[in-house]
Amino acid sequence: MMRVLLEVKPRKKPLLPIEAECITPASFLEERDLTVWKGNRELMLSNVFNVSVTGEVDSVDGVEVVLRGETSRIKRVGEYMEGGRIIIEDDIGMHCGNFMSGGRIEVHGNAAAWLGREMRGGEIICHGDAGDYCASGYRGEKRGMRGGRVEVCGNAGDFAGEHLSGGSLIIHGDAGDFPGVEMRGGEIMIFGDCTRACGNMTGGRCHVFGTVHEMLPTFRNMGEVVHEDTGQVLTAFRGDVANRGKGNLFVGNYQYME
Amino acid sequence: MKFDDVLCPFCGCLCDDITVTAEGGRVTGVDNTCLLGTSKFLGDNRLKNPIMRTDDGWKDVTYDEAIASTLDALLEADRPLLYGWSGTHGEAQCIGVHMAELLGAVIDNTSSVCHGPSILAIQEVGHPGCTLGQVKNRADVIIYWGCNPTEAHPRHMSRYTTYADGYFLDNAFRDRTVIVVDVRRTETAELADVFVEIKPGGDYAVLSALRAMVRGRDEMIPDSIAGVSKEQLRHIVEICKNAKFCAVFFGVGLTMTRGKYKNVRNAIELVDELSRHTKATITPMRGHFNVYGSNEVNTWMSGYPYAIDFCRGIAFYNPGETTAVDILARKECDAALIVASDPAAHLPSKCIRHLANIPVVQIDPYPNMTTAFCNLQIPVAVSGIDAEGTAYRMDGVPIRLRKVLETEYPTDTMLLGRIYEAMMEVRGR
Amino acid sequence: MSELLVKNAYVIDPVNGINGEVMDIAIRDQWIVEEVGSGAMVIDAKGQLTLPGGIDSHTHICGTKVNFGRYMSPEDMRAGRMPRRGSMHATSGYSVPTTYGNTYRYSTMGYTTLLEGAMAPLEARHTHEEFTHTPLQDTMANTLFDGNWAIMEAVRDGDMRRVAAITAWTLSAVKGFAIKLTNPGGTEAWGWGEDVTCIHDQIPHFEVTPAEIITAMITANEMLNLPHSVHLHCNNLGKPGNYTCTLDTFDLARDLNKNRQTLYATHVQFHSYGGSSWKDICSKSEEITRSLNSKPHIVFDMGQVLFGRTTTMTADGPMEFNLYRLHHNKWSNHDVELETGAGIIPVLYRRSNLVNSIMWAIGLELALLTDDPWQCCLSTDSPNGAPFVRYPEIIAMLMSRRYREEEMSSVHPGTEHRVPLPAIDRELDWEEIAIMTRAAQAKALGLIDIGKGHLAPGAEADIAIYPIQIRDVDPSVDYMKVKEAFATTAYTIKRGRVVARQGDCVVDGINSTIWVDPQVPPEYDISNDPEFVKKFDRYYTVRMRNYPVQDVYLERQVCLRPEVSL
Amino acid sequence: MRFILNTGRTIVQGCHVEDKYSETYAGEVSTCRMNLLDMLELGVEEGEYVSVTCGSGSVVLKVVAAGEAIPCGSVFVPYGPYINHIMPEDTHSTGMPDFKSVVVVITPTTEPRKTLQDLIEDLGGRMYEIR
Repeated sequence: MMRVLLEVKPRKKPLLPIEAECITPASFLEERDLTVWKGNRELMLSNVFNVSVTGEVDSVDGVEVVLRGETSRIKRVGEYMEGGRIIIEDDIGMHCGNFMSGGRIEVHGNAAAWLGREMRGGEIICHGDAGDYCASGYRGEKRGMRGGRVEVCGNAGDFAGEHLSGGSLIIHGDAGDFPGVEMRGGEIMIFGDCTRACGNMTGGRCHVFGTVHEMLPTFRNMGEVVHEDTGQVLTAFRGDVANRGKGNLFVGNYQYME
Repeated sequence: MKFDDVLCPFCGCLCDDITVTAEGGRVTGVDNTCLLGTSKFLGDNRLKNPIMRTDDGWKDVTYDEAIASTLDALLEADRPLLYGWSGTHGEAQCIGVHMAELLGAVIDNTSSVCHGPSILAIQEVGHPGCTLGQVKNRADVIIYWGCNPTEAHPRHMSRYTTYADGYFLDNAFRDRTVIVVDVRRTETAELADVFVEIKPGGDYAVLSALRAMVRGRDEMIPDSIAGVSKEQLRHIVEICKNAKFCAVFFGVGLTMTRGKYKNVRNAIELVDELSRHTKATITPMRGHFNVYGSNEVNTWMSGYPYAIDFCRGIAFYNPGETTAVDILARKECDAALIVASDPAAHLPSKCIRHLANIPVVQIDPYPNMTTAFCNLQIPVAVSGIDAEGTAYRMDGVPIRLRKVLETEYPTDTMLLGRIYEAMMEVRGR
Repeated sequence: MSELLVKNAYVIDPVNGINGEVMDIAIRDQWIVEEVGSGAMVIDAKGQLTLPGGIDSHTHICGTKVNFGRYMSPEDMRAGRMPRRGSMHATSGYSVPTTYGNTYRYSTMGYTTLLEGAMAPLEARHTHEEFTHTPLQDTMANTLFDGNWAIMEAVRDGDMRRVAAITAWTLSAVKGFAIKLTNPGGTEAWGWGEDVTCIHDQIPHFEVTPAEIITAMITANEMLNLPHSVHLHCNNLGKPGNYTCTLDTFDLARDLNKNRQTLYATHVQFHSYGGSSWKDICSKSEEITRSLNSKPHIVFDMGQVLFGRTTTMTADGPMEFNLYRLHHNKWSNHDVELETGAGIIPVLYRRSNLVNSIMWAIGLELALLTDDPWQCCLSTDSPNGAPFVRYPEIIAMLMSRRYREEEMSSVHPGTEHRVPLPAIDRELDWEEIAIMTRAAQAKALGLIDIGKGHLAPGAEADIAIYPIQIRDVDPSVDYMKVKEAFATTAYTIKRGRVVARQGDCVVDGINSTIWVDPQVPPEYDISNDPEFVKKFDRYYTVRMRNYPVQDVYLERQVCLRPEVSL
Repeated sequence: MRFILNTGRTIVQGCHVEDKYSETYAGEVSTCRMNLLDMLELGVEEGEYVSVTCGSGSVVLKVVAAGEAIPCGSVFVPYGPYINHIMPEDTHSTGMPDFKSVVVVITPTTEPRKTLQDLIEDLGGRMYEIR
């Protein structure tokens, strides 16, 4: 077991974002200089963090990276991560876990936008709220998240699971506008409320146990079903008919606009 | 002196049939312009020379001092923002991109608060469009959705649509059906054959319903959507499907409401669906006369139309993260260069507060709201009046801006060129 | 004055009949000369393969639809990003790179001259703006006439002089290089959402057929004595069974010019399909090349397809719409008033897909079954068949049967029954490759006289030195070495200066744009013709005065002024 | 009362974008156009003032009667520094804030409308006196 503790040092311009895609468990297995970027300046990792490493391992799965301090402006942590663990004690900046394919990220505070963008595998747990575009895709790309699991204990912002094509996204609180928009596969579970769920979906399954406000008129009502795990009665919809969609949307309550 | 076929440097119509009379270093008369164009040509409120903010007011400085001060502000910054660009010509915009690349800056243009969402939509589904002459010569159905040309693009209807002569139309005005969709009864709506009044925020749902209805899924659509009756929607579907050529124009009514690019995407996909039945096109009503040019220039230079972050040397693009409003509101830049636009008049106040707290250089011919928030303003020649250069009309047609006045002011190209050269001296090649 | 001496070059220069001689090349300023002084800078080529600079006679690099390909595809842009480095600007993009991406990648592959395949006259200024930012190659633009109203009307009236006069004025106004016809008539029909199926369909409202347009433009081309011939993208692209349309179109061309072909057919791969549907599509490369072998007055380019992700873009709007209906990905279309159209969609060519595999085979077959390499230009119709950076792969496959067999084993298994490729033994040699990548292009475009595509004294000093000793390499076996060598030059010399070295571009450069200004007598100056002017004013949305591309857009230019016979 | 606020271009605003320190510009971009019925309900007359409030603050604007052109429940304000004083900066990570279809609360007020100079100074700017 190797434990890497990264404690943020006080910063002169604390609001300027830091890009730190080098923070992955695998990076600390090799002996190499790690650098991060503050705007257009490249800095040593140790310029921004107090770095302490304890223990030794030979496999990435034994590495645990802990981020401590004001990390809400640190971007791209855990990008392309393949194994091991990252624990973020407070909030985390944008693009945490981009392209992640294995391992586990745990965020104890809130996560900014694009949490787990284009994720392939592994697991992200966010104990606070997640920003917009949680578990989504890249601009212009047909497929967003393809595999793995993202669980948000608080609320998620708008466009959660946009272009989702595999894996699962679980939101315990509310989701914002357009969760599952353009989704084509995979699964979304929303335990709270949201608006305009699954616009233009073509495939996949989405459950909203609360209320969908501004329910879109182009989903075909297929009648009521009992959800196996919770026993809750949900209304089943199929759509989006605007687009020959074959997606399944199950909702606790729904209201059309007006 | 009289100049014919001059371009109007105001809106995205980029009318090129203006007659301008100039005497004694001033424009004294214009013909063929709309009110917006007239006010621009006849306006006379230029800043006389560079001005710099001091502890207790403003002082005049020379161009040399201004350039030196600009260099200091931008070269020292860790994350400079270069914003604006839609009110200048393409040649200057090119230098802007090179400058962003050299500085490691973020470069964004005003489309991020105009048709940026339309670009995001196009990046998801593409854009079935055409030049405006196609519409003028062929279109028998015109739809204006979420736009108000009578106030924002006053000659659009007479040059390109409703009232324009067309090769394939005997009587353009009589032969065209005009549909206006909006949340209020605008003056444009008064000119329509069919006006669809929609509840604010209801565009997406209505567009989805129309798509389903064009596909023959009429039976599942509820009787009323966002205040629009199914009957009226059915009527519109009939008009569109029976059209020979259906041209949709949309404005910031779609891009500025909740859902943003998803509204536009839905409109584009409606046009895709209609294309299976008839000829259909869609065109965003671009605002500034060369905002589209800025997107074009950015794209061939950097690969992306706007919101490009060169901080890491490579071009990174992610509107929502690398767009001006987000960067300013989150206080993520530490200096700004504003060129040919007025963010302090058009961005939310939180963004402007950040501008007030960082070094800001503005390059613009006129005193404007941003003047009050910059440390330095450098006046330049006005593109299309005393500076030449390329501008791209809302449909992508590039035309060369003409020059009707001689001037002492440097053009944007000259001034930015000098700043860029000086930066190269410092940063090296 | 600057002087450069390239020593010990192993030269293949097909135009001058040199096929593998070790020699020195003397350069003064931008020209190749007999000899230079002792103070000249010396590059030791060390016996490496030295060819005239590469010429691409059909590629899409600059202009409205190319830029729209970038604009709509951030996912493609992030695939090829490089930071600013030395004298190189930042680049983005894989299948549709930024202008700097294009110019650097072509330059490091030894290419020094590029023909943009399609420019809409109304939007020509855009193409020229992008040319300015493509500094390491000389550039020229095919100018679209496929749906030009004034020309269709003149063709209908049978007035060939008027056709020529309109063509001359337009080429000169927009600073274009050659006549391009893309799905002639089809792009006008697409203005109504329709298309033409082949050369004898009537075009709605204009009472002419594609065949009449093609024939008239070939005639006008010769009347204007243009350096290049008509450059034709045939009707009915990409449809099963279209080869008969292609053969019929080839039959329209007569041998009218003793210096060059009278018809250039582009991306013929896309026009060589048999069968009646996607289910029974098959290769008709044998029929097509049989026709070409008997018609030395037709030159073509391959339009090779390679597997992978790319973007398709063409003025052929209706074709792109059909493609969109197959792929269901994003679709852009851009019709241009009174002139032409354009469509763009991203595609992914898969080995596991039978149709894609057949397309791949046909391109290679066309090159291997054409007897005379001077008739066949190597191309992918970049980026339509594949991005140009993959040319080295095509070269290696044409030179190695073994490589082709290896590739064949991983394509769709149904392919071999529908294509003749497995039975073709031919392996092209170095000289044939040199012809198909520069000499044939120079001849077909009519550029030899201005010093392109060869290395004799008087030629422009555009030279590519590839890091390979061809006497030590058997391309049929060492095809990977061939591929590697053609991917990155040891030196690319442009206009007498080293512009690229082992993959790095080392100067900023300024391109020259080559355009034609036919010397039309005043009585045929169409811009004085009241009828032409009246229609222009009434139906275009741009004033006639604002239409021509101003000189300022061409920082450096070569204007060819052919004497016309009207 | 709750209203849906839309902002947008007007001819007068457009004619003065290069003349922003003019009285006409400030006058135009500090108007709030309402349906007559809403004015009745709110108890305001044309030319009187209202305070418009949303998440990020309040601004005082002058009421203009818009007849039937604006439906009940909606108001329209021309783009400019007045209304942007209160527009929310959240872009939902799209780059574009909500400039249209924003929920606001409107109450009649006797407070004066701020001058441009006040607005500028509130935000930390400094007026430039045109010579």
